[in-house]
Amino acid sequence: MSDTTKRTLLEVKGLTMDFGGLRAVDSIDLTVSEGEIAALIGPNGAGKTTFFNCVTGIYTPTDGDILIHPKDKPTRRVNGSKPNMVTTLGMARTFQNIRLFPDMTVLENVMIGRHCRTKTGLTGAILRGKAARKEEQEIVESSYTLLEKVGLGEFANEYSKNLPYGAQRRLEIARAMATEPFLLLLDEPAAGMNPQETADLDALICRIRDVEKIAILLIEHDMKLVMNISDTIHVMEYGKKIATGTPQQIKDNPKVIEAYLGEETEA
Amino acid sequence: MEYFIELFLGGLTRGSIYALIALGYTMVYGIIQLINFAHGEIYMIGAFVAYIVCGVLTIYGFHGVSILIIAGLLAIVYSCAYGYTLEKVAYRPLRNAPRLSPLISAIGMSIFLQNYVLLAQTPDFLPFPALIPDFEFMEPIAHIIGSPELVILVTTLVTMIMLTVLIKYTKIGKAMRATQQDMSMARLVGINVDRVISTTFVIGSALAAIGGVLVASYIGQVNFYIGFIAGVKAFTAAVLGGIGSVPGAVLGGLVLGLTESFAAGYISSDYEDVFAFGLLVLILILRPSGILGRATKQKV
Amino acid sequence: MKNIKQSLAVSLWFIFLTFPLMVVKVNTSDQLVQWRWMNILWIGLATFVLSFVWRYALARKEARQMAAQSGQDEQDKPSRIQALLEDQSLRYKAMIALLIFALAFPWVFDTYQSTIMISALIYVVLGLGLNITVGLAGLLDLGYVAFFAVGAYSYALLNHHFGLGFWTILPVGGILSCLFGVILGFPILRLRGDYLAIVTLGFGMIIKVVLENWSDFSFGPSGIANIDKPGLFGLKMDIAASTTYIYYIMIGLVVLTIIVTARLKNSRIGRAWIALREDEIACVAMGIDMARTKLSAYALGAFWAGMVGVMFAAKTTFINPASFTFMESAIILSIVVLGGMGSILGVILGAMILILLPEYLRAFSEYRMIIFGAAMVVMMIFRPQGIISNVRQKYEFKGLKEKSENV
Amino acid sequence: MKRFNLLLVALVVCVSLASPALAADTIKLGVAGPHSGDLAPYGIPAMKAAQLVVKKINANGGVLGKQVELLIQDDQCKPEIATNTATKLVTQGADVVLGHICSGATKAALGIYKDAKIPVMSPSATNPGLTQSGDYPNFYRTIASDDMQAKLAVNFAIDKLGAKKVAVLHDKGDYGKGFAEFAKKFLDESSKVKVVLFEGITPGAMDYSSIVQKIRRAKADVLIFGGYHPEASKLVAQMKRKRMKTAFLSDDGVKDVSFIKVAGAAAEGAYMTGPRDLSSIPLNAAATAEFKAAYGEDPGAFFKEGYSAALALLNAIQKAGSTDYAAVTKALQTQYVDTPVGKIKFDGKGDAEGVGFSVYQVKGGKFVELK
Repeated sequence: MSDTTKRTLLEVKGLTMDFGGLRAVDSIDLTVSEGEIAALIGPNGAGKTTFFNCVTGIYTPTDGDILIHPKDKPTRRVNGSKPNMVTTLGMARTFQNIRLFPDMTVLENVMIGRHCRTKTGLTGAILRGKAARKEEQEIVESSYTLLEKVGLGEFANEYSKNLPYGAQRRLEIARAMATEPFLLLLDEPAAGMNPQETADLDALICRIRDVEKIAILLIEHDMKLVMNISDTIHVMEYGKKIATGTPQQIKDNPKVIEAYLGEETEA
Repeated sequence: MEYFIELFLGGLTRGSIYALIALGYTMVYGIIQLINFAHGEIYMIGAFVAYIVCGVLTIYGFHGVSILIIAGLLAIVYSCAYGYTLEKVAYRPLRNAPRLSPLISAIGMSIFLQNYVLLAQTPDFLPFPALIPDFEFMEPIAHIIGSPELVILVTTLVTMIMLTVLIKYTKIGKAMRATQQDMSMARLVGINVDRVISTTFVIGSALAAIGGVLVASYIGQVNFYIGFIAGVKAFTAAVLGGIGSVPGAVLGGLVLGLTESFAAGYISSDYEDVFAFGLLVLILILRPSGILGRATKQKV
Repeated sequence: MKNIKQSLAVSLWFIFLTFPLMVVKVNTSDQLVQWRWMNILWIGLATFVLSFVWRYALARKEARQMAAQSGQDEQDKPSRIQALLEDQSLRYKAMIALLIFALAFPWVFDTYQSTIMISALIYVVLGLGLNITVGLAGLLDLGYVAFFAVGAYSYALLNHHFGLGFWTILPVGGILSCLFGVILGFPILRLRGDYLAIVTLGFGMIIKVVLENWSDFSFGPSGIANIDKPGLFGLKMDIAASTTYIYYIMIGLVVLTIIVTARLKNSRIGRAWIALREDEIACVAMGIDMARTKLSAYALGAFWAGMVGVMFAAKTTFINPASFTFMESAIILSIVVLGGMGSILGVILGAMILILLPEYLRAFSEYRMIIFGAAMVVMMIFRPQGIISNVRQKYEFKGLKEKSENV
Repeated sequence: MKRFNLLLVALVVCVSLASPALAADTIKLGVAGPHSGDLAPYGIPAMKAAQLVVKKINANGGVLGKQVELLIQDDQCKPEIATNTATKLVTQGADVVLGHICSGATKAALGIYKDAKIPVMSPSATNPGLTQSGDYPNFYRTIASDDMQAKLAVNFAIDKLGAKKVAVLHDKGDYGKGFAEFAKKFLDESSKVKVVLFEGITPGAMDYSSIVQKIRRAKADVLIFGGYHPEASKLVAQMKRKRMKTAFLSDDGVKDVSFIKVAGAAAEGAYMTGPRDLSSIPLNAAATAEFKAAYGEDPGAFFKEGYSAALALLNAIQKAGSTDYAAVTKALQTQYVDTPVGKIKFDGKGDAEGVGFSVYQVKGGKFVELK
């Protein structure tokens, strides 16, 4: 599998986002291809999460193009699309500060993810016809399968607020996967995890790419994890992209060392 | 033109009372994100205490200005005491409860206080003495603006200035602003958050009491129910201006008062409340966090 | 000893607090002051005793919270009532018993009891309807009574002008109300939490003002009288018979509401509502259309209010704008919150308690509202989750069961 | 099993609550009206009147040799509660009902009494439709209806005050708006005056300065207001403050001592319609004295109407010789009875013959009847 044969899934061109006078993201270009794990790194406040928010429709970018190329469907520009549209089109995300639905069970959290792929309406829900019951059964089963995949099967009926921290992060991933995305955007999935949990996460992310065939774009501060699993790394600083390359290239890039790794050694 | 000026001054008078009460809502909301539904009742209690004190003093032979001062002061003292107790009893135990709980508690407190006054005193309307004298020099323009209106406008202005100074320059003011920005951070830097919250209630109550006494002596009557209507309107004003913002509450009060006055004057008072709430909806559609409210981008 | 001192301080404070209002009563026209010194004693004694109870209750509540924090399991352990509720067989038995009781009610008790029960049932449906909007979707609505008014007036007006019957209008009233919900819902979709609260409160007031002023349409404040009671194949019924008939229609409506809301709660739509309540941003990021979900919650909540509004007009045979005040909205909201947000059983209990209790407390009618207000506060402080807290459905799987049994 | 026991207990409690008091052989007089809440001042005097009447009649041997029993029910003036109280009175076996107080509540309750064939007499519900629509054959009242009041007020404004331009305001309420609409109708019928303003004011609003300015701009020489005294006293106070000379003319809802107390000096010179002065009727003086002796204060609103209604109802039963609906109806419509509001009987629609209104003016802090 050489790079040329891979289909591009997400193509961002010249993305810019201003907050008042502050330019949080400054003409960023970035692509993610099929079967790829891409990482977006950079010091705190570099504009990574803002970039995510623009791509997933939570913010409307000031300038630039966000194009997605879903399989078997025409290319679409998603600037300013509502977040739910973006998710329906096939890009799902997790959040930096976990945003689960605390008073719903673990299973129900995942079932929410199935929402945009199912269609029982009000009448269906009230009458509970055959089609509605079948779909409900399908939702429960597929959600449970996903839970098992992230290793949370036994907690299915717990309230999500009662899960340990690491499990909550994994649940967020399962919930995002339930929307059947072709690209998964993970915002600091390893934050707050202990080494063992991080190692599990490492394996999980790779499994998602390899088994589920979902490409991944992730923001992460844990360099070990990033270097381990990424195919491509993009580095941001002060809203600008300063480097792109394989882990090895990034490690050797003097600009990156100065901007990012340099800072870390000082810290 | 004269008609316009009359309506304008009428609206300004009404608006400044709204503003005085709205400040209480906005300050409390700014700090603990609670719609203090019972705030209108504090205003009513202020007016009622003033009525009782006036009655007693008049009967025991006091005169004029001394009554005004004593009644005003006692109204403020009691309103503050009620505001303080209200927070301690009905809201403090709910500091970490689900968001709707304190609101329901506030509605309950509002019903409680209304009926408390009804039972302890009377459901009737009572005559409130005209504490504000008619000034000689106002007589030529009395048909445009009377002495009470003038006193209301001046008092409100002075109160606002004092409040601004308090918030901007005093230690407790700074603590209040810090708590508003970030409660846990304020606690970390050694601010006694509980005391700040209590103080906020006390200040808000004092403002409401001033409003209550002014209104009661302006329109000449008190009743246990006056707090509810004034409270709803003042709360509307606070939201209009951007809840949580002190200048917003003042602006919202004035805008609301003027809108009502002009709507009643030029269109019809049949739909006075419709105009008030229509304006609110309109402004919130255009600016979801009110005129001066900061658009708080939720952190994602 | 310390406690006594503290309570003494509390009671002194309250004596001070209540002094002008409780002790002094002036009669300005006759220049008389009435000093009711005895009240000091009562206030002092009552607050002294109450402060002990209060402290004890608060301490217990705190202890419970501490326990819950230290051991997570403690928190999960459902209360005894909840454990009872989850027992399937018992639940069915209880449901059947309740249904039999409900059906036998008009034959056991007199007509007056049935009328009271109809009132309570009307509030049950209102509570369940508002529960969709507030309890499930988390959209605070302080003007819910507006939809109730829409339903009541649709029946009253259509009946008055066109002689349309109850059964025709029952769904029409619901649907009209529903449309109203959507129309009102649109402009306020962007608003959050407390802003929503004040705008809905405004809507409630606007509806009332319009009904009062637009006399050509609504007959103004004098209202509409002689609305037809529900008909049964043109049979003529006396009060007792028609009350019983309305009672059974109401029971039917309540059962329908319960079934529908229970099904919705655990459906795709219901989950979307709850997700919206829990976290709006995460909810849309999971592909849920916020506008649609919010509007559907609004419209469905309004639907029940409309239906039961028709019922209300048919029961009282007279309506005027004075029946649709903010107080009603506040009472319905209290039913939902006191009963337990999102919990169907809780809301039913809440409605029964809030509506029936005052009926049977007529002896204390003067003190009814003050007790009502105080109860709301006390309830929120000591049981903020309501009488019965909401429990999510549990799903069972092959494989999972054995696993959990082994653990 | 424990649960079922609990249910059983609940059942027993309910039954015991529900079972009506064992019916003794008495004449049952139902009394319904607002006895709690903010409207209680309008309902309690009539209730106390009924208590006084019943006490006196029972002391004198009762009606038809039976003691009279009072069934008192609070309707809070709310239509939906009024239907419940009406049902309760019907199930308790009330023979006649004195009430309700508010027109809305009365309308809502009447259907139930009608079905149960119970005559109802209100001391205070003045809505014209109650008698004129013909929908409520079982309804009577000891007070005249609003349109009579409005007619009187309008004639007074035109003939005595020489009004050319009239402003008509109301409080958007059932009573006030009804009165104002009738006033407007009668004014429009006359060619001598023009209605320059017809508007509703918001009860409980903080002030009425804009509307007062509006009246001034319209140069109205008379203001006719339909509503109650709290709004009226605010209006007159603000008009005085604006140094306006517009005459203030209002309805019976304003003719309440509270109006003079609250509005004080501003009330001087205000006109209002009210039931004819009855102080010359000996029974009226006696009833008032009775009330004062019992409660130590002046009776409030609708006391004498309530007293009269209780007398009229019980008298009709006495004259009819039974509590039979038809017989009582006949007695009410044919037999004159002496009451504090005069010697009355009722016409076919239910209005009392011989009850009327006069115009009053506030002079020296008192209501003075203008002849």
